[in-house]
Amino acid sequence: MIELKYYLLISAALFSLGVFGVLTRRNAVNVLMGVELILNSANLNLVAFSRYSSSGIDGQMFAVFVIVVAAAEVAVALAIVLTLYRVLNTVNLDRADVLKR
Amino acid sequence: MSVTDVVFILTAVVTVGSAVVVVVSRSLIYSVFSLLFTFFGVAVLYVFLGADFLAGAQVLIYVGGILVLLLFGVMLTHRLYNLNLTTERFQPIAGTLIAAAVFVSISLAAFKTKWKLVGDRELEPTTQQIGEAFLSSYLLPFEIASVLLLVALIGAAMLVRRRTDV
Amino acid sequence: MQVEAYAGEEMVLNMGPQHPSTHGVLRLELETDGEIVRNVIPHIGYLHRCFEKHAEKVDYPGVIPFCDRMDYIASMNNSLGYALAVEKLMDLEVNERVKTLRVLMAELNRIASHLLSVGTYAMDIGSFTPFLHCFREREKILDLFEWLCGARLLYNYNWVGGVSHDIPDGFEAKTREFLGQFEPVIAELDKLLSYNKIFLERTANVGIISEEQALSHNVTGPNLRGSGIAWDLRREEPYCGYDTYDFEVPVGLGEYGPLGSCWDRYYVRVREMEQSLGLIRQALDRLPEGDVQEHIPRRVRPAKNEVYDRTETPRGELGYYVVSDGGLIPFRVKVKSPCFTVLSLLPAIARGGMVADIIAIIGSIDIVMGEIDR
Amino acid sequence: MEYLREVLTRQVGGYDQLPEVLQIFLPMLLACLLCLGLVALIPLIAIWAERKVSAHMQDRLGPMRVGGWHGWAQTIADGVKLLLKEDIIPAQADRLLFKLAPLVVFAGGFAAFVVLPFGESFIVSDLNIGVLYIAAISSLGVVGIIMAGWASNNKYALFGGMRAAAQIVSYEIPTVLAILTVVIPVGSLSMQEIVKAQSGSVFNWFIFQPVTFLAFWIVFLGTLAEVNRTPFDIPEAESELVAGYHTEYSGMRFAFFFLAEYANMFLVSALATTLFLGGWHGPGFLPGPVWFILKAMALVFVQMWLRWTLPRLRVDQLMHVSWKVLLPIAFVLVLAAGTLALI
Amino acid sequence: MNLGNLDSLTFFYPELILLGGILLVVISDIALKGLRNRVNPLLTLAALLLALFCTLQTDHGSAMTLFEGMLALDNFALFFKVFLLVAGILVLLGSLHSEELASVHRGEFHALLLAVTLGMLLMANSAHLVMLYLSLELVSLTSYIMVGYLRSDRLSNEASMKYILFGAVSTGAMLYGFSLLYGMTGSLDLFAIRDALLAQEVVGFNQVTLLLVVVLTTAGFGFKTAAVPFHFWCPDVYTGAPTPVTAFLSVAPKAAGFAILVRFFLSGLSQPAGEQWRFISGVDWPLVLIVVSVLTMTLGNIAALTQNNLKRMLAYSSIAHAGYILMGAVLLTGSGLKAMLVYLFVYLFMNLGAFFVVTVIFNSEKTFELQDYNGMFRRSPFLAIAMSIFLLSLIGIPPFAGFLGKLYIFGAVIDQGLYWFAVVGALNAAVAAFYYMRIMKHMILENDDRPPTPLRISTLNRALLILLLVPNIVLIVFWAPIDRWTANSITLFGGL
Amino acid sequence: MKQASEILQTLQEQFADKIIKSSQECIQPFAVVPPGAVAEICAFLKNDPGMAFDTLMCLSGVDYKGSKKEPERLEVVYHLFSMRHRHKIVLKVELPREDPALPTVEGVWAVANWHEREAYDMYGIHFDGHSDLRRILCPDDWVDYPLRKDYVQPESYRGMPAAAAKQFAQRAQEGEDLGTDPFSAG
Amino acid sequence: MKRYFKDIFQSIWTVLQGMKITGNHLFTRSCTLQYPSVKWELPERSRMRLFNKIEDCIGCGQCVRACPVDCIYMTTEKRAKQEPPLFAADGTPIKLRVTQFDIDMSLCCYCNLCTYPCPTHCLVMTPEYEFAVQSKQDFLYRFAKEEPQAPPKPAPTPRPAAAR
Repeated sequence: MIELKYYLLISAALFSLGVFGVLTRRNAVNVLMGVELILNSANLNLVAFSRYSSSGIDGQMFAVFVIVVAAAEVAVALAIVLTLYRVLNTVNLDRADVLKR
Repeated sequence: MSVTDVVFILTAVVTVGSAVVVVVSRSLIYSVFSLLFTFFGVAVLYVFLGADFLAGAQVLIYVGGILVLLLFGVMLTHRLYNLNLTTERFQPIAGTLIAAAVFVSISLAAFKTKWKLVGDRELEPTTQQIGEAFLSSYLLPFEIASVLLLVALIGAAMLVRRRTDV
Repeated sequence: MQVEAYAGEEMVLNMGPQHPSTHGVLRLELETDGEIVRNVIPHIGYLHRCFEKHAEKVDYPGVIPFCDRMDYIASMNNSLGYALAVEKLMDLEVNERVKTLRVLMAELNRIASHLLSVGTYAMDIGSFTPFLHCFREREKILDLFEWLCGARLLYNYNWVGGVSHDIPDGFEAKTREFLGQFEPVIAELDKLLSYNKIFLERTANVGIISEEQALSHNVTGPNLRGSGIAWDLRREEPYCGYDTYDFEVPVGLGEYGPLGSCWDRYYVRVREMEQSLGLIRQALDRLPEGDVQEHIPRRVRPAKNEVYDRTETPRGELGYYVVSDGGLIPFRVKVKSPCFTVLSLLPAIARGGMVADIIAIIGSIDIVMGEIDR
Repeated sequence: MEYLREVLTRQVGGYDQLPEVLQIFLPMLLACLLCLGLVALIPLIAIWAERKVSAHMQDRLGPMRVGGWHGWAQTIADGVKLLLKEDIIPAQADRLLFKLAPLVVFAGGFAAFVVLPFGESFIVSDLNIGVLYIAAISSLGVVGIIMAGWASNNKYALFGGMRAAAQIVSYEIPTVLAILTVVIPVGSLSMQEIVKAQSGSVFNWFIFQPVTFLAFWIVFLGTLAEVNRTPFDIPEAESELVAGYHTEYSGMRFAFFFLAEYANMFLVSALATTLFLGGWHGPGFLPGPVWFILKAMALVFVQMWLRWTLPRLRVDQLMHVSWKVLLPIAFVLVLAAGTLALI
Repeated sequence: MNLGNLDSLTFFYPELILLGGILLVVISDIALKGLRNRVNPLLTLAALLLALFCTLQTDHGSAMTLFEGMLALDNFALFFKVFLLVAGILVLLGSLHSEELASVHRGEFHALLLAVTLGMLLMANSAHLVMLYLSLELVSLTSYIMVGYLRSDRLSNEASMKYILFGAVSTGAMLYGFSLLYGMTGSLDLFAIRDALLAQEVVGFNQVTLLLVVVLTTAGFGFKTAAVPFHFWCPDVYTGAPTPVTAFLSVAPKAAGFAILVRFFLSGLSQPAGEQWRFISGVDWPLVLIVVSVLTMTLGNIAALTQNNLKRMLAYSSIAHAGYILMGAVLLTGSGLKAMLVYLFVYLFMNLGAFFVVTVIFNSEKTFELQDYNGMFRRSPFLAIAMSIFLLSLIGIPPFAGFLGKLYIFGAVIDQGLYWFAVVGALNAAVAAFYYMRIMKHMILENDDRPPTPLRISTLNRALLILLLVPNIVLIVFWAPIDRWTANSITLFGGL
Repeated sequence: MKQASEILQTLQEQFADKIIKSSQECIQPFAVVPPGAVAEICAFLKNDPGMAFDTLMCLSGVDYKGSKKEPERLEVVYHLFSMRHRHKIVLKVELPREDPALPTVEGVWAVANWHEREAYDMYGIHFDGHSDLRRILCPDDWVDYPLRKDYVQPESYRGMPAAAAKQFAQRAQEGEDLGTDPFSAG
Repeated sequence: MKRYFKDIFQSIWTVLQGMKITGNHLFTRSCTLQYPSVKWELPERSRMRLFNKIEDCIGCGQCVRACPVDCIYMTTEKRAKQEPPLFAADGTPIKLRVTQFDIDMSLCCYCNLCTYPCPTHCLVMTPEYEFAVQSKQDFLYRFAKEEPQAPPKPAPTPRPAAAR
């Protein structure tokens, strides 16, 4: 029987890696990958807690919704990235700088 | 150390290791493909946690949907036939420090916090429970999620359409 | 059109010279935007064998084997055009049997050529079985030719002033037998391919050649008739006594989409096979007696003159411009190839379509690179 | 797997004296080997059948020499040839991904065999999310295909890979929806449960019930598209894209793609058999697994039949079929199935 | 009272109407090719009005939860529902004659507007972490699309991309916070969470973890309310988005964000004790929020000082206003909450008004630059005066409604004895006055050489401006109903 | 349908000074026009409703070097046909062998584009105003114009032998031991 | 809407029709010829491999002139008066000794033009079609029986143009 804290450790690692990705990457798609890592870590937490900390399956339900929302979010994000790419020909966040005057 | 432990450790190493590749690799394509292993690793962890339906959904949606979308994003926003899909890095030191701080605080929390723990439960298939929950206590979220998907569909379709008229 | 939705990354795609569906060694430089083709630049010349230079080096009969090799799918028709041009240059009249045999062979060859065109077109669109069914039939025609003159593909049959062989015994019956069993094959092809919904969807809406484009680009043959213009040299400028035969000129009707689409061109070919069947029957029925070689001159030496003569090959009007200097070898032979002119139209009709449409268009205009590059 | 373990315990003396690790792993290993054997064997037969079917539909004979009777060993000979062939990796290719891609594609097809119910007890693992598992694991193939297309550094391959991915992703939706029409009345995602729900007379098979009859065709077409068969074979349309995503592959790696393609053909047929054709049920004179394989092979034959009859669609038409034809019908069917279930 | 799924539907009419509206708009956009440009706005307006009507009709009596505890229906939620629907209607009307949106097809815009309103209504009464997350995502996702609505416009795209990336990260962080909270309490229901936290003494390391939860969740709510330090996106997005969308974002999702913040922290992390709330021992989350509030208003105001682009300036100013509003929320008193509601209510009219003037001027001038507003008074006195009134109101100068908001807020703060907090707020208001006055100076005092050509304003826009002006002027006189309404509205389910 | 003589007559009337020569004796009557006027005349022939030459059947170059009966020159021959009236005419333009140039008729008949490219490729005739005058059959960097009578085949092209290798028979004649007598052997 | 269903119906119907046809062909006789166990039966006029019966060749060179691709090479020398008279099979006297008669089959275009002018019909095309060899130079068929004496300097290649 694996203890709860090991799952939390993995999740913490994923979360901080996600944060690292978000902070250090300048490519929109890459940032999205970081976000996916964060969402996965949260999901892992939810499922782990659902197993160890609650009697129901609330955590799993939450995770299902998170997965669905993540899919929708990525779809919209990529649509925006594509549109931006058409206008700018880059997805590098630093080059999307008209707004920074 | 039992067989389960070994498998668990392996999964954990693969999951975290590929996640490291995701955020460290300079090649976008490698990032995306190693994300595949992260997603799979998480799905296996779900299986460990007895969430079989969720594991299926994770693979189905993350690998079959999100990963493919990301791949499309990578390929459509670069010169398609250019192998050097690299990405510039930005403030690696600050990023490392912040991420390390986050990791330390959360893992401390993970180890030191007194989580609410209920007694050990028998692993049982959750598919049916999830289905029932969808139609009872989680009916409203279920419906709202569908509205959300509808909006995302409308929005994404609108954004990628090229012409201004329909 | 919703085709715009398939736009994506812009890139240059090099299709050919070695590519399964460019019908020989054609190279297309496609500027694509995702699945959409923004521009097509054809590069030809990969099969250039200096036909015209060769023709200035050998005597008049010696040009005929080279003519055969231009459009190797329809050799009978190619050499026929040259023979007729030189006969015109020499003011030579052949006898009726030769004329009838020439019509017979030209029409058999037309069927063989159209079978290949239709079959490979099916394969381009992704259907393999009709291709082999067509080839099965084509082989039967080639058997006949081999029986007739000993060669299956490059016949050297039409000579200046006559033909190389008279038909062997039993040829007539065998041909009739072929005609009888071939007719249902066309009906089967229609069911299997022509009216198949997927095939219609793929072809009936793409590669539209308008009437003006067709005329300005001198598009001829089935491609022209696919655009709804009933123009056939066999009827308009009869040679070999075609005016004495009874046949129709099928044209595209635009039944399943705009007029002049790939499907129309394809279907004109199918209908032309039926017409050729009728022509062959009539030719067999009349077949007058005579010596097929009686008018062959010992030495082909036309007087100084020049002629531009054109015939209707399966691919359209094949023109020979022969200039004679009064010597034994032609001074200049220039070939106006029907595929050459129609290929020059490709960029105009392919622009804005999808990559798959390029394949459909190339297949439908039925080019033979040997004739374009000469 | 439980069955296998039982058999081992019963038949092999001293099996229960083995260490626990081995007791768990041996049946796993054995099951894996069996699966691998199936994955290797079925494509061999299917490839030979495809050659023969296509040949006879085109009034040909097909391979006749190798092995004697109707060239039955031709595929084996070809396989040997492919294995011995030089393994070429294009100079500009991404070597790691280029090598990984065939394995990923193959693994996707192979892993799905685990839940196929060949017979009442002939199933490696009767997961209670069996159907979901198949849908999920088959998406692995998409990733592999894109990987192959991209790693080849060839425009045609990339084009093919992208097309394949778009196609598989969009056809997965109506397919999964249509599968739901079976899952709703059965009330389980387990493959065995679904088969058991069709026991009894032949008319208990889902194909003989109105809603699921239509659903069967949607599943059939959708899976046909997912395994890239004509008329949905645009990712490897040889007249457009040479060979699609495996243009640059040769030798053993190509063999992997080839095996995976035919294994997938069988897989989707087996899935349809399980869902609609009563799985291993059948008149008693033949054992269950035989019935199962026969039915699946019959569906494979229909796939071949279609391939050698039809031209292929264009990309936009392909999407049209999925989004505007199959999807609405699938939605209606799911609604109908739900209503029926409520009644 | 907890209602099941079917029983809840009776109290769910506004949301159902909006849902029906979305579907109708989508269908009419596909089906009515010729008429759709006329029908869609009417359909949208009808849906919003009908929803507003139903909301007003809803029973104000006992608070209850709907849908098996997913939603909490109380007066607090009802206030926000009314508020958000009014905002929706005003923005819809304001968008009709906007030149920015004239170039694009607007079928989806109306559907998205309805969807975002629906999401916000749900945000206002979510009482379950899943609903909290879903409604927040519904609003976010829709706003991302709305911000990027001008597809061919580079600014709009950039803004949208920044918005979605920041949004995704912050909601991800919030989600992680939620998951930790779930681990500590074993429940996703806000009230159950509170009970669980009360049941177990939050001691030892659990305090740190709870602080972590507060910080992470504040990221999510702070993102919606554009509070420092989660405000990065705000100026860029407000500048890039189409102006009607900016106006909408600066008011409605912000208000909904406050609603969700108040509900999460008050219902979930503190305990009602008479007039005063008591936060659950362990972590001093009000202090966190006070710091956030001070930072927010100071940073917003200081940054606004140097801006020359009016949209950007208003963006920073709206950050500052978020700080004022937050002042009320963190006091843990009824009067603080009430002050916050009053402030929000007047903020709706003054901020929308200011943005609307910008929209109208952009329609003919195609510019957001401050210099180009020179001589506006001579060209259209009406506009200049209206703008001045909105700006004065935003500063909080007495005869206008903004004063009322500031009065309540500072009153509530001083009541609690947080004098330094009030002083910071007042100082900020003084700074704000400076840049608001600058706009007025440009419009009224400065002239350029060009001959003053009169600005054309469409009748609809003029009427709407007057409609927005009226509350700004009269509220100060008729403050009693507002007072009563807000006083009534501070009752949260499971508290006070 | 007009006889060639009528067409030549009309041309003579329209472009009196620009028709250098016309001949009706040969099989296909032709008119020789100066290089400068060819585009103009072609445009007239296409657009005049009585003429309506809507197709350019063929455009050929001819090199008359080495002819026993003709003076040395390059010739461009236009074979025109009217689909509407079903009559035809031949136009000829005589050009010097050095630096031949004449205006393009691409704007009149689109098909002339490729025909002219071929004439350029084979004879080096420059068509002024042509939109895309590149070599068409030969590679872009081919030297010299192959169909000129004095063309000498280059030894190699880009390092590849271009001239045919020595024939086996010649090598055999020189004493090399090649070839078989397959019939006597078998 | 009507069109939508009509399209679906048409697709299904035409697909079924096609399947019926291919299904029928499954049971028709195949037209495959099992080469090489079954050989292709060639008609007598088949133009495959060239053969020269050198005994009958009078060395007139007509075939050399007729060949458009110059694949026949012939050198002759006058037979001395004192040599015994030779006659071809049809009685034509042979006055020239053919010292070299080479046909380069790798160049031959099978046009059959060389066989027509042959006065003694000694040059014929045979229906023999399996004549693959290992090396291209083996396609040089040398028909002259006597070894040609290597001339002191290479003789000029006979070309048709030069012949006239």
